[in-house]
Amino acid sequence: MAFDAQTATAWITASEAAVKADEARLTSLDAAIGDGDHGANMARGLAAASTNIAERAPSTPGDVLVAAGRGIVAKTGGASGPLYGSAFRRAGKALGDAASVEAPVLGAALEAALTAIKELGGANEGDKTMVDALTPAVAAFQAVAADGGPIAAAAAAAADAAEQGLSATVPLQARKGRASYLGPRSIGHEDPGAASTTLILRALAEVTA
Amino acid sequence: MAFDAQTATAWITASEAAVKADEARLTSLDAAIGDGDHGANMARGLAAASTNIAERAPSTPGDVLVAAGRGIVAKTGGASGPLYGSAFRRAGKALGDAASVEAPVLGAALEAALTAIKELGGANEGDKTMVDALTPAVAAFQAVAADGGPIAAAAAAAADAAEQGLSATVPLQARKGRASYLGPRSIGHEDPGAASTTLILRALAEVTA
Amino acid sequence: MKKLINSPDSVIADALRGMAAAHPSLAVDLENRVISRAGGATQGKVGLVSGGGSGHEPLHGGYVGYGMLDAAAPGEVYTSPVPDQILAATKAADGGAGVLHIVKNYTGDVLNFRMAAELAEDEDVRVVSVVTNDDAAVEDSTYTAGRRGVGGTVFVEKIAGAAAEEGADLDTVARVAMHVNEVTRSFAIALHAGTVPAAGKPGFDLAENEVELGVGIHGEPGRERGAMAPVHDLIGYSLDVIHADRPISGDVLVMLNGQGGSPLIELYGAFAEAVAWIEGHGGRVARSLVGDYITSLDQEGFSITVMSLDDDLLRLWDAPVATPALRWGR
Amino acid sequence: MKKLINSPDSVIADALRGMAAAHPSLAVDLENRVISRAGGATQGKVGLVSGGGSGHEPLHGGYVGYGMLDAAAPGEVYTSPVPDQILAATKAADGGAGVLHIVKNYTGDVLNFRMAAELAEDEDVRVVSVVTNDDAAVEDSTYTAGRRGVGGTVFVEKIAGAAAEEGADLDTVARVAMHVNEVTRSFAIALHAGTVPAAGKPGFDLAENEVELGVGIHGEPGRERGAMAPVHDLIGYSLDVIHADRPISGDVLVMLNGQGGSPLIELYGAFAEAVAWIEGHGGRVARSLVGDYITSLDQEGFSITVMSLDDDLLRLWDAPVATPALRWGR
Ligand SMILES: Nc1ncnc2c1ncn2[C@@H]1O[C@H](COP(=O)(O)OP(=O)(O)O)[C@@H](O)[C@H]1O
Ligand SMILES: Nc1ncnc2c1ncn2[C@@H]1O[C@H](COP(=O)(O)OP(=O)(O)O)[C@@H](O)[C@H]1O
Ligand SMILES: [Mg+2]
Ligand SMILES: [Mg+2]
Ligand SMILES: [Mg+2]
Ligand SMILES: [Mg+2]
Repeated sequence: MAFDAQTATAWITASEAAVKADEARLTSLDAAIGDGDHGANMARGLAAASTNIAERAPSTPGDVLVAAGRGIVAKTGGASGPLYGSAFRRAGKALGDAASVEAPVLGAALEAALTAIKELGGANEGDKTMVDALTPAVAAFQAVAADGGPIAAAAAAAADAAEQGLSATVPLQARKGRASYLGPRSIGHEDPGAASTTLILRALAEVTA
Repeated sequence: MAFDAQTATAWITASEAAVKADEARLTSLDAAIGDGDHGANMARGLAAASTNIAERAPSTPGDVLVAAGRGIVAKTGGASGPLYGSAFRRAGKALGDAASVEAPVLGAALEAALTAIKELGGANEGDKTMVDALTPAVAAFQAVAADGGPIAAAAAAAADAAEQGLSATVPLQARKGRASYLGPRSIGHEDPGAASTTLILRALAEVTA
Repeated sequence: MKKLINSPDSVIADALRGMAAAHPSLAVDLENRVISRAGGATQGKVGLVSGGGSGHEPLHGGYVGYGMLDAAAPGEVYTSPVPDQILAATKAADGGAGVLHIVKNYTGDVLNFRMAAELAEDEDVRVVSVVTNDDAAVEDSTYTAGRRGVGGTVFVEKIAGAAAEEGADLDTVARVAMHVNEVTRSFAIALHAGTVPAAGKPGFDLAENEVELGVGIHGEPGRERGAMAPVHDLIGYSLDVIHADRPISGDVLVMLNGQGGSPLIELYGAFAEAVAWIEGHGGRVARSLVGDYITSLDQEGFSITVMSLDDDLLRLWDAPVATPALRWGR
Repeated sequence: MKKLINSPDSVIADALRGMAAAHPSLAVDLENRVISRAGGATQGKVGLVSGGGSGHEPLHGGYVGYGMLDAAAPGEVYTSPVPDQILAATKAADGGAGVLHIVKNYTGDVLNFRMAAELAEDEDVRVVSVVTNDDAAVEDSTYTAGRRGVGGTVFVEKIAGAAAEEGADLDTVARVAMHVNEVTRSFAIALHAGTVPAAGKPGFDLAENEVELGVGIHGEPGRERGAMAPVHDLIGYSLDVIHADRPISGDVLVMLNGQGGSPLIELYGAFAEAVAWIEGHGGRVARSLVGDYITSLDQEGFSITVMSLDDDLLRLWDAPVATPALRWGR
């Protein structure tokens, strides 16, 4: 199954649903080491992504993701708004104006998303941010794609890798974002942004399965 | 036993001790239908009475009570400061400059105290104030005194009557003081000022026994 | 109880030291517990004195300054000051044109101020007293202690202060003060009782779904307990009571006051509801205050005070004022 | 959770309606969520814009007015505003001399303001950003997000605002703002966490004998948990941290700020301790603010901010200001 505008739209819809279902968990992760708004931010942001897609009815998967990113930036606020917004926008741009793409191109788009987040936020792996979930996820996706695997398999591998990346954030001390203000007290908790990244990649695996 | 400067001083000391011992109870009575400071007010006021007596070393019971009253007015604040302060002052004045007085004169002094309170505060019996304890107490004291009874017996009767007057405040709706702001919600509680009046009269019975 | 204090006994003394250090425009007599203007009494001007229990900050000490009070006498927490203290404040405020006592209607305040006024007359200072009693929550009757003085006291202090600054004589200033009191009504609702430091626990307990309706400013229970509701309804209830007592119409001055523990973001939301209610009833909010102006320690809740404006009152309200808590025009 | 609100979703919209009604000196754009001066941008003057999450009232909307900000962009509770909103505030503040963005150092604020600045440049508005990071509780390092911007932001807004009002150009105003930030440090202690309306419960739980040391302004836990102590000790701890980071000496400006749920009487007592500490260390409190200036909803506790004064800073601090929350000199 190729990745077209309809699948891209379904991805955003599924992400929105996943975040809504887990909003309380994201919020309580953020309350522990941040300011307790990550659930609300992500719910608001992905709702705006959906609305923006519905309003523009883009016909390519690239335009779908650009519309999602713009919607997120425009309505989310906080750290996650610009970071996720830029990520989706840059992923969309990387898809170009193809009506549908295969796994390697989608993998390159996910890598562009990761690059956007790292450039904007200045975080590296190990800083206890969403980068810790997305970095291994992109690598896993690209590995499957490089082996000629289908998008479904690549996305499932990416979601699994993100999940592991999320778990790996627990023992880390945060160096970026609000959690960094807690110093050593940030140790022992999952990073909320890594948790939402995992949900979004799991949603990709679901809609492409 | 006649009522002299030493006995008058002992009365104030005993009142101070009684109020201190029951400070928390007076405060919680006041918290229920007032503002929760009656215990602290009475403790501060009677401590000031003692200090003022110690400083002036008055030689007549009249001057002892005047000194007590002045000390109370000067340091208590609230409703009870002027009311109790004037009551003691007027009682002291009623004793004149006798070195020692018998029951009928002390009875008249207590009546003067009651009059002072009623004049200043405008309360009548049944308004749920200290007047409800002091009115029957004065009557009981004077009844024993009129029958030729000693101060000890008169004071014991006064304390008992005050106690009954205190109980009788429970079903009343307050018409004076802060408790009046509660309207019907003031019903069902003892009046804190009636409770402190009872303590003070019980102290008189003790020191004259 | 967790509070930013050293001990319950030192709360007032510590706060007065802090006020003294924070406000060079004030002279704070730590011994007599009198807060007055640093420059001393203004010769030829009617002096304004108020006071009462502490715990209502910024009332009254925060309203000492140009255009408002000349001196304030803060008592113990929720306990009226004593006569000697009020006398000292009266003398500090006396510029030879007499002194107005602004007294909130509580037995203790009334009695202690009355005694102080007698002492002042003995020292040849002419005193006139005005008793504020703007609380619409309490039934008024000549057989009771009557209504409490609450939020309207702030308006009385501001407007009578402006009249005095304009040069009005003592009787005129007193008349203005009484007039303000007459055209002003207040009502308050508490969500969570404040804690008197010496008591160590809240004055009353409320469940998550309860509020106290018609509370005063001393952490006392209100006239009845009600169900927690959206602020739209709580404001509606309050203004219904005020309106029934004294119809709200025309131009009004409104104070949406916090009781000490409710944050400004909530007070603004409450004020929005008040404005909508008043406009819906044909009135117009011409002037307003939103914030903590007369508090009850850390109590959560609000009070709302509504005053009918006329041209004179508006002019006096708008006149310059320079106090720690209210300042404009200079 | 009991709050004076209609629903957690309407808190910001309701508060903005209230601000609009309470302050005729402000223009409140309810649609874009921008608070600006009613008269519009001052032509030829550098515009000052700040913003951030809501819940810190009176910051920032309460500081819009003569001598301080030109526009503010309030986000959701504790969530930075979005770029379009900041862009709208920037345009409202632009009088042709460029706009200064005053940004508290939080990843979200920094990123959203950066995006807005890029959008503004596209529309030919020159923007310079100053990031405040005065919180001495957080270890600073180039490998981390660095320090938080907290109470010092109020000083930056006031002093940079005065410089702009004097006619300084954009680079000069930015330099003044950065200088203020450099000579200012803050530290905060919480006794009871505030409750975000949407979360419905306090951000953290503290026992009766515990405090959070080194908290920020977003209801987050501090750098460590400590034992409850007299305010003398809490202030001493805070000033020790600040002093170790940047020695306190000479004339200083001090803000003893309440976090929203602590009453003024306590803040004055805390301020008295701060003055005693500073004088005991050879400093002098030449100017001060005591009250709620940058809050965390209904959180109980205080923050203390200390700035070193020089003649220029003193003149700019004393310059007239007329905003809802800070006003003197006019
Ligand atoms: N500099 C950064 N780079 C990458 N991710 C970041 C950065 N700062 C924060 N994040 C991510 O953002 C998440 C928090 O997002 P959110 O709670 O929505 O915003 P805020 O921190 O502004 O309240 C963190 O858990 C972290 O994963
Ligand atoms: N007008 C009055 N006449 C007589 N007693 C009064 C009057 N008002 C109040 N009291 C008495 O004073 C008591 C309260 O005293 P206290 O709590 O010390 O002062 P406050 O009411 O000022 O806090 C009441 O319980 C009542 O007995
Ligand atoms: Mg967050
Ligand atoms: Mg009382
Ligand atoms: Mg009292
Ligand atoms: Mg946030």
